[in-house]
Amino acid sequence: MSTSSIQKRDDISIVLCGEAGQGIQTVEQILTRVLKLSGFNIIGTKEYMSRVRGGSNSTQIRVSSRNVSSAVDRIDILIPLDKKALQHVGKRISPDTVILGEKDEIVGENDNGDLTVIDVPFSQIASDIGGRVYSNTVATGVIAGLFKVDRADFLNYVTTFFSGEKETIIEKNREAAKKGYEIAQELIDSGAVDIDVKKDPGSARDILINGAEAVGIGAIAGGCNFISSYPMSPSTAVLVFLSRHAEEFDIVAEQAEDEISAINMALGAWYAGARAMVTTSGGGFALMEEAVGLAGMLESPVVIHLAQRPGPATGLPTRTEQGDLQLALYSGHGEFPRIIFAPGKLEDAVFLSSMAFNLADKCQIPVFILTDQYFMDSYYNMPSLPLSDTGIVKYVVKTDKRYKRYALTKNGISPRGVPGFGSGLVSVDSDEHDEEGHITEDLDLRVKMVDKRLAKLKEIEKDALPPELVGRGDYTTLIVGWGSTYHTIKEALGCLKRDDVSFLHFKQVFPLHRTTLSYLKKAKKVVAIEGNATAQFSHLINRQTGFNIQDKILKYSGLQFSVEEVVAQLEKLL
Amino acid sequence: MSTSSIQKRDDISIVLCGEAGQGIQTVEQILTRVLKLSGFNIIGTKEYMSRVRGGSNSTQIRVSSRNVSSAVDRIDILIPLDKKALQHVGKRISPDTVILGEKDEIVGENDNGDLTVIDVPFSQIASDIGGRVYSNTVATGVIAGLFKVDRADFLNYVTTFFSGEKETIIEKNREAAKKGYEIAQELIDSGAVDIDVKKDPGSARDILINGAEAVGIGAIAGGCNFISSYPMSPSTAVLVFLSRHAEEFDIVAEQAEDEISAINMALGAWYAGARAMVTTSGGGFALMEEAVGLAGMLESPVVIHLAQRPGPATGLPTRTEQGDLQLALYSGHGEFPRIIFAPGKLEDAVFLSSMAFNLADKCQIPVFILTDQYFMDSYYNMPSLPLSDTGIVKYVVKTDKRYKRYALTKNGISPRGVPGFGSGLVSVDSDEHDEEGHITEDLDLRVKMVDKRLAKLKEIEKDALPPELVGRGDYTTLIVGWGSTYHTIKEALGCLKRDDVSFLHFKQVFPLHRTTLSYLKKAKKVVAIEGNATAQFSHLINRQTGFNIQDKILKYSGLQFSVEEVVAQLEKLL
Amino acid sequence: MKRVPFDMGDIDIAWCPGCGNFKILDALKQALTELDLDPEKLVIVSGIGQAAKMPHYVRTNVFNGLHGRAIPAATGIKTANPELTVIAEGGDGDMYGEGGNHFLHAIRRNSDITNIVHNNMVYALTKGQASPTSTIGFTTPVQVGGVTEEPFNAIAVAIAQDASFVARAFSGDEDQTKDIIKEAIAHRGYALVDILQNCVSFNKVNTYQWFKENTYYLEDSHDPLNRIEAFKRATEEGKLPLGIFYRNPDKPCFEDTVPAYHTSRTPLFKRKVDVRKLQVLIDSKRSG
Amino acid sequence: MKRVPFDMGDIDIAWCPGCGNFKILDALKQALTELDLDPEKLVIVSGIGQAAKMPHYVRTNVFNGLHGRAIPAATGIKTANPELTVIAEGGDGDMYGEGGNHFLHAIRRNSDITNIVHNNMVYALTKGQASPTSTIGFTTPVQVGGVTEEPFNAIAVAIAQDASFVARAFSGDEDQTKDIIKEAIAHRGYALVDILQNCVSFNKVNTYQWFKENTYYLEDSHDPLNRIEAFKRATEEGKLPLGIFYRNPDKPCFEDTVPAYHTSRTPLFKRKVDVRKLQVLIDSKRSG
Ligand SMILES: Cc1ncc(C[n+]2csc(CCOP(=O)(O)OP(=O)(O)O)c2C)c(N)n1
Ligand SMILES: Cc1ncc(C[n+]2csc(CCOP(=O)(O)OP(=O)(O)O)c2C)c(N)n1
Ligand code: SF4
Ligand code: SF4
Ligand SMILES: [Mg+2]
Ligand SMILES: [Mg+2]
Repeated sequence: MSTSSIQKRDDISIVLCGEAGQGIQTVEQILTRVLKLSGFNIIGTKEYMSRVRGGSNSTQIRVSSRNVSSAVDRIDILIPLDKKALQHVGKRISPDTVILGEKDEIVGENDNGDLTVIDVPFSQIASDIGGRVYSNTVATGVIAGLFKVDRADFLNYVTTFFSGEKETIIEKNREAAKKGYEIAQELIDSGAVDIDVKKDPGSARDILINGAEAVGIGAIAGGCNFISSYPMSPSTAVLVFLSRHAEEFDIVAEQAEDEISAINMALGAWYAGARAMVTTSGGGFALMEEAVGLAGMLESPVVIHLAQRPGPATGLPTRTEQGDLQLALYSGHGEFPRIIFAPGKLEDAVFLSSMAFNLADKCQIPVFILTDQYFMDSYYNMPSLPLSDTGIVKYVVKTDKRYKRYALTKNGISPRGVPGFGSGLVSVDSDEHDEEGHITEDLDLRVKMVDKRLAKLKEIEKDALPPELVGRGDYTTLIVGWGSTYHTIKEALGCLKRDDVSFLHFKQVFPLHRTTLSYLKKAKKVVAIEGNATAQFSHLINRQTGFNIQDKILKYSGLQFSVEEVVAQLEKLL
Repeated sequence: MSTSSIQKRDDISIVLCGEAGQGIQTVEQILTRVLKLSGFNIIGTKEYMSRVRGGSNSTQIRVSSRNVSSAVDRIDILIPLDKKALQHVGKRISPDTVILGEKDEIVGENDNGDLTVIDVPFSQIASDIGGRVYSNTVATGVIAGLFKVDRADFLNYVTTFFSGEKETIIEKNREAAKKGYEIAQELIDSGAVDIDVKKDPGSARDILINGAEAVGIGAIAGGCNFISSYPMSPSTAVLVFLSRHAEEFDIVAEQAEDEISAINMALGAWYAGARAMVTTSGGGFALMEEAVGLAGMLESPVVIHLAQRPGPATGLPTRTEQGDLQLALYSGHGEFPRIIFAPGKLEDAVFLSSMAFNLADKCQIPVFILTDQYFMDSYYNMPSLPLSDTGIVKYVVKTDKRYKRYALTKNGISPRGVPGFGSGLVSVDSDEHDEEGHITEDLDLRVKMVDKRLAKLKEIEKDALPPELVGRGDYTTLIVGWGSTYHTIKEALGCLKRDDVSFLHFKQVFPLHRTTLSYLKKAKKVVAIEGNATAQFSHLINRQTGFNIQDKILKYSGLQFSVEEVVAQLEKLL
Repeated sequence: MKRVPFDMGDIDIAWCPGCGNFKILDALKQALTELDLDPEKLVIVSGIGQAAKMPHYVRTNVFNGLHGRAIPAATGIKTANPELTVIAEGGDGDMYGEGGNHFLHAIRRNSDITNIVHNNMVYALTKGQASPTSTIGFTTPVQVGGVTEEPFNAIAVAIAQDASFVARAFSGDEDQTKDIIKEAIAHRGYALVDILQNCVSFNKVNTYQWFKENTYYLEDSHDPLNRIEAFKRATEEGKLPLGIFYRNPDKPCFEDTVPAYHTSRTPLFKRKVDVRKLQVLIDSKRSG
Repeated sequence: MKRVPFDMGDIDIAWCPGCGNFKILDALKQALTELDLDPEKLVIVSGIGQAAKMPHYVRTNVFNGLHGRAIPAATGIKTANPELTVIAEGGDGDMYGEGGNHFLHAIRRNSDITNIVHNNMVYALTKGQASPTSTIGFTTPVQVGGVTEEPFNAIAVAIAQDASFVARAFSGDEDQTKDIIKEAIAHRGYALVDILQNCVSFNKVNTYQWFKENTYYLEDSHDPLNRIEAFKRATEEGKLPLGIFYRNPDKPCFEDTVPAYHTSRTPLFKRKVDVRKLQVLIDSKRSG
């Protein structure tokens, strides 16, 4: 048994693995909070099956002194909660992995002697306290202890966490936590484990949020006051977040009977002056497409959060993929402009979600926020949120008697009135219409109206956000990525240690910023990294810039890229 | 008044224009049939508003000795049925246009003396016979007379046409027809009009069908025995055609409660061994997209007839456009192969619709037939239909006990069984699944299944139909077109009289045939002609071949290109 | 002279001469006028179809959306601004065919919208296919052998779902139709007004005359608070009763259940985000 | 030993221990066995949800399609091959939420399919949001203030639409559930079996115990041919009746109305296109 690897590390990857319903989430929630509160940087990510009980799920918590925010394959400490766990994460276990668990019960037959196991009789201890349900809290205590979290702080947090429960349950959980903490101290004292990740004094005061919260907070910051949606993993978390805060922020949050209803409600709400969004995933979004076209025709703003998961059809409902870019880009029949954002950092998600409402309102178009399961479920700590960069700009005008909803203007944008605000009437129409918003069969006007709608694309292009260059400006190889892979590729780039390789990340994927082509042309070699099977973003780049990316690293297993994987694939290519 | 222009012509463009509900269709149906039966080539096209009564609609019937099959702007004979008619087709009237109509009633204030009007008091004559309703039949008689259709044949046809009506009504129509015929003879005798279009002896025996019938006949020839759809212009005609012939051909024809139901029924039907199709238009298709993804995942065949009309949203419901190519190409979330046909000739539609069923069955994918309003409503005569090139190839296998629906194979195609045929069980699943068709969360298998589904694209590419080159092989300029513009561009090319310009027409637009790039590269200049505002097919070509078409002629007014228009635009560009 | 604030003046109306829609239009405008509503504070929402062209012929705010989707759009509008009077209008195909699911759930949601359905028992705009309410035996170019399915009984389904206001009218009787519309608009909560309407072009079976002969008004003694009785009347064989079948005054209205309107009815567009609260929310993510 | 031809053997079932779905699975397999059905001639069609995983646990033909779309797929299957026994199965969200429009129209169409709905009054697979059948006051992470809308009464709506077979069961009573399923499958035409089912993970209100206490069987004297009586029982306050509420034996079955089956029941896949007739059709376009 060797612990040297862990001792040298300034970031530790802890993996909890067990069945759905076994309480991994409880362990995770307590641990991440207390670790952060005691000054560590925390990055949490997870992968799980589409079932409520059973199966094998895992959560990774990276505890680090560095500013990294991605998932790694490497497991430094594994806490297997059932027998299937070792199999489930099998490929990721190395001799350096410290397995904290019940040797007989859980590790058992899986061990050919090549595993580094620290036998902790979680269940036994828990049973002694009052039941196996407490074993998770024991495990929590062990980790807290190993990271030398202040004992009192830890126990206080446990008390707070269980404060909704009965007195005896709180007490037993405290006992379990204490017991775990003691075991850790024994392990440290005996030299079996010694962790020395440096604390970052700021972290304790940091904000800890996940992707879903980032989108939700951004939406509120952008003035969102209406969400209508139909549950669908992994997009539901945003509906849950805004529902929870609906009363506080005067938000109407309605679960619709289906996705079609959801988006048509949202369009109705915008028409009446609200700032509305929907949150959905691929299959649900497919049902919304007719109404995306309606938004195009009505020139209605709408914000669509599309959390991607592997398709086609139901596919892998709880997994991740970047497979719906083209779906969003070409959604809705007919031709009209749109904007597509794809946040890479949680901070981006806050900023972009808030921007989405302003831009939708300004340009009267659908604005997409493309995330995915990995992004929704990832969280890490950060000092602050970019709220100062945001701010609500409302474009609604007060109408007068002569108001015309579709007045022809040079940039294609007609001032948008809402019913009941001013003395004018507001008529919007899904048929081709005249300036007043009434059905027309005047085909010359039709052409003008198409031109008007498409003219807005120019306006939108002006506002396009530039891609972010990570690394030096004088690269010879350029890695291109978009959306949720930001941190992973960035960390992989760090591992590569090559000055000639840089990374260009797009958080706005449509329309592309005008500098895009010049970035690409500067490189001798361009490598696209995408979480899909057909390189959808590379196609989009080709379409928009004419640049053809030759080298691609694609993944479509349902799991996010790991840092190691990206490094290995890049090393092969470069 | 001059009739010289008409006299010299070997093809005459007759335009009937009036309100919806005024009976243009009756005139059109009788005229086209009797003209064809007496040996003329007939090409009919129409444009109309989205209303049942009123407005202004027009039908063009070209009567020709030549083999042309497209709409022209030019009007040789105009029969205005109401006052608005002259305004409606105003731009298309020249001094050479002979206007047959009631001078006072209809032409009236529109005439500044520059119009060539032959005053025929249709209403008066009709009233004398028994009511204004007969004026259309009088007009029919005039045209039949002008074209020297055999009088007895003509009157017989009129009798047959009205055979469902009461005896007196038939009699009065015959009278009206006779009266019209006589007027024509007077006009001829007086030298006011003299038409001398040569007859084509074959035409009389030719088939006369429109686009909707072509698709329907092709479907039956391809073994279609199930159609479930929801009415939507301009796609409904195919549902109507197959419903009318349902009993005859053992076809289940069901009008579903909505488009979602329609396509899910079709997928159920294929699963149980039927050959099913849906017919729809943009907005209705948008609602079907989730199920297109389901077809992708189930590896279910399905044939989708998508008759395009101008969008977004309701747009112009009775007009034409080529605006849904990208919608079809990227429809459904997730990644899976598909085929998209876009017939140019009516004969193509028969052949492609029948092929669609075989290819859908063979490759277990969605196959699209993209038409549009112009195509649906166009008709012309042709000697025969390409049925000999078609033939039904069924790929369903009889299952045995060990049957696995998704057996991994080299080309990605697993033999497809149906329930109740053989001793095996057939399990299809919209989740990611194992070879047996049961839900899986095995992510290695996921990758294999994605690869399997995408592997079929190679198979499909092998079967891709080549584009058709019209003109010489040693062109310097190449015009590129797809779908319904075939005849128009071909005729325009003829008018251009330039040996260095050829035309490449794609009836299969996805995947593209492997020869595509070499055709494009050979040209010094390539011009794409598309009926949309954003050059969707040019983008597709760029995506598939890397070739960037610079020059584009685009139209998106809701009307089809006319021959003159294409000629003029090309002359500007070349 | 009668005040007609909702009149559009001399416009081109795309309906056929003799169509029942004209009478519904007149009844509606009259109802709106008599209710003394403000055109600026009214929105008529529609889907697609002949009936759904209606809002273009009334001088007021218009949301002409997608086929089948008037109800969700209307719900969104009403919920975003409860000060507006909202009518969702369309045909039988629009509301009971394509939009059937929204119809079902609108009844449950009970948003304060008036749902006017022009029931001509046919898909008119698409030229005469059967609709969910077409009668058995009705032949069309698609239903060549005639309709075989029992017509959709919207009144019965609404009562089965305990809708808060359920009525049927006949376009031929402009005056009573107007009165029923007035009651429906005045009602707080979801109100269904299914209006039998003759289509002169595509329904040669259920003509004006047919409706005249096959309808009658519920007696004054009919108690609209009695659900079972209402159901009986909705499902009885023979002639179709007209009038208000059912009312449920106890159903909470959707907008009243929305927390944002618990203390104020201010439309959402007049409100501001409380940035201070947002900061508090964010800061709560520091400790918890 | 009992013959269990529909048993899958030792498979991993993704449901939670204690879930009512297990009993429905057992009841269904038993019903199929007692009806002596042939697994090769049966298809179970489902949407997406916990309930919709069902077909994967029965040894038979499976069509596991999209959320909410089991009914149209089942209709397509049955119509393409009437020799198959077809069951459309799923959850309350699947069938009454996303799939509500198909539910409405399946009743009208009356295709010979059995529609089994696992009604746990919650969206389970997506982790506990309200479903159309959730009871008033039910709180969830989305319905934080509790459900305010009256639960969807599928039984009443089906009766309002004159459905041909309408029943309710409770998963806790495996035996009666099995019998009801048997009757439903044996019935020719659309048959609704709404099965109350406890979800141990997300519905802590409508538990096994709650269902036990809040259900009872319709008396033997209940006449399922009496529509008004059935409606009364479907809408009565208090405990939920179980059993067969309503039957309409006179409704024509969809497949019987399809011309293709007027003279033969041969499945479509065994038929050939009559090329001669096609030629005649084409030739008719020469003269007319
Ligand atoms: C998604 C979609 N499907 C189909 C259509 C075509 N469509 C337009 S109106 C209509 C039906 C009209 O019937 P109804 O609602 O009864 O109105 P009516 O014309 O009879 O007044 C249909 C099917 C459409 N516009 N959109
Ligand atoms: C189009 C679409 N929308 C949403 C979902 C997500 N989804 C899966 S199951 C489900 C609801 C499940 O509830 P129910 O049908 O009652 O089944 P249960 O899990 O309770 O058995 C939802 C919303 C989906 N798969 N597809
Ligand atoms: S088609 Fe029928 S419903 Fe439409 S306007 Fe004409 S008469 Fe009225
Ligand atoms: S979540 Fe509920 S419905 Fe789903 S398996 Fe568990 S107990 Fe059953
Ligand atoms: Mg109608
Ligand atoms: Mg449920």
